[in-house]
Amino acid sequence: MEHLKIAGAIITLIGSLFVLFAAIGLLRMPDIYNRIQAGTKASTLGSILTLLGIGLYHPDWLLKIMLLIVFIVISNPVSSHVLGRAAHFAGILPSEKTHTNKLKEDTLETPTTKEEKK
Amino acid sequence: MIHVIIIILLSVVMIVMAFVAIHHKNLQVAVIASGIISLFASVIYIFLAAPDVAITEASIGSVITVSIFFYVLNKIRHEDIKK
Amino acid sequence: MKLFEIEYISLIAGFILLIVGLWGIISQRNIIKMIISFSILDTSVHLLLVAVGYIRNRTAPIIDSSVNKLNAANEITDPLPQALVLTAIVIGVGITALLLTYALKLFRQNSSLEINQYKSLKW
Amino acid sequence: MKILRSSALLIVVGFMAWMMFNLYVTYDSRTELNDVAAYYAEEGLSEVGAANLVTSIVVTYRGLDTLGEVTILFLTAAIIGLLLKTEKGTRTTPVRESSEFLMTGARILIPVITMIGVYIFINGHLSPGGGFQGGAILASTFILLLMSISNKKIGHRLLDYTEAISGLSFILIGVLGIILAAGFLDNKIFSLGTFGTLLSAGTIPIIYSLVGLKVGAELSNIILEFNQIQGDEDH
Repeated sequence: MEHLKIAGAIITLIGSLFVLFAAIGLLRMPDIYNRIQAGTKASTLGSILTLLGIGLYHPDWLLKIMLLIVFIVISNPVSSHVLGRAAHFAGILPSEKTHTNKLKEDTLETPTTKEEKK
Repeated sequence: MIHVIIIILLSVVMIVMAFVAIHHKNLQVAVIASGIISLFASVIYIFLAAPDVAITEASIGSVITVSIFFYVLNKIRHEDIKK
Repeated sequence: MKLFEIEYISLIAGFILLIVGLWGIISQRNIIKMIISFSILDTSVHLLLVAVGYIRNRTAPIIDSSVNKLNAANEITDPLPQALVLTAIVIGVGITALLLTYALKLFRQNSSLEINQYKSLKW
Repeated sequence: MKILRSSALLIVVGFMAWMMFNLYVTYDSRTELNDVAAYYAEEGLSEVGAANLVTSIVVTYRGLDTLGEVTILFLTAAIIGLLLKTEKGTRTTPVRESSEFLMTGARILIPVITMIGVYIFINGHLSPGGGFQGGAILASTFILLLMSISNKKIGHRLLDYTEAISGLSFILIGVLGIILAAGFLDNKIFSLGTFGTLLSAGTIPIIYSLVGLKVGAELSNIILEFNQIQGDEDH
């Protein structure tokens, strides 16, 4: 029983480290797209590990925590995708260090930017 | 003791966000700052032994109010561009 | 030590937020800013009410296995302010939505959000 | 003029701050419940039978307040609908289609979040949660729905019927309380049941579910009104 609790505590610590990395990434990255990528990837893994650690610490809650993990795995990428898409259609360009922008031609064909050009 | 430190941190962030919400020129930043105030208040409610109020504040104060604000801001911006 | 208890810290935070919200309402001239200050004031009053209802070392007012049923009055916090705040939050979002609707109507009429532009009720 | 205005503001805010400071200095932390709260804590279990005392106060002891509060929310939604009324078919600017990823994700997420909301307001008398919280979660599901099908118009009819039927049943249950039990909104129409199970506490689960549906429908109505004006021309 004690080993399980220690393992849960260590996994929770690793998860909170990943959330810290996500926060540092949000500060360090140059533009919005890189920030979304850093924040989403690291914080998804961080929250999964934190929840898993809590599930090992209290084994009664493991089923509910599995459901929560499934929910986070579905919902987190969708929200970051919507954020990135909204930023793209609002006309925010990537930073100068980014070399490829395959959506550049796509931008001209959307109705909102057409209207702003008039 | 750790509860006291967490609540002091949350309170300081809430007060700073209140000043940001009032004095920032960009209205969208101000709206997001007021949403952060609601979200952190809901964490404090859990420490004050009020889980019902915490759920309500988290779901209403920081989701529905902010989205209504953004609908109105979007409409105002669109009509501003046309004129 | 009076300062380092969570209900006192919440009270201080609520008071400061209340003063900041009041300052925002009477000093800002943008209508949207005034509505944002109103919602800050709303949150601060909720925080104050819940902090007044808190009693130290007691649990939430839910009677389950962790609370002795016969001695419940000595083990739970005050449920009455929580019930009041619950309805106050839901009414607060309604008031905010109504204020925003009026702001939108005013903007459509005068195409400005500055409160100084609206002089029809001044004498 | 400007100095005069700002100094007047400073005096008002300074007076408020002084009042608040005095309130804080003279405030002593409470150690006992007051009489009303102690009565609820001692007698609430045998009289109402709900484990969550906040629920028993909101639904039964102060049930009339909840009725008035739901009425205020209904009036708010109606006034907003009246003020933001737009003529049909005036939408000119095409709204951007939502992406396929969001649509697929929403198809999975909407039933799950709706289920969580329904769980919260059905279990309102046993665990933290209840009609207002569940209704707010249903309304946030509605935001996700509106985002995922942004290029279609949605009618009000389902929301209006839900709101009307749940509000009417709420009042009917209250009136039944006068006939079958002690008074308006009394919950002892059925027997109280065994404490701690889902079907206990008389009519509290039914009333709170109706409140949840009504609050959810009203908040969704407000959001729908704000969403419908996005693509319309002003007139």
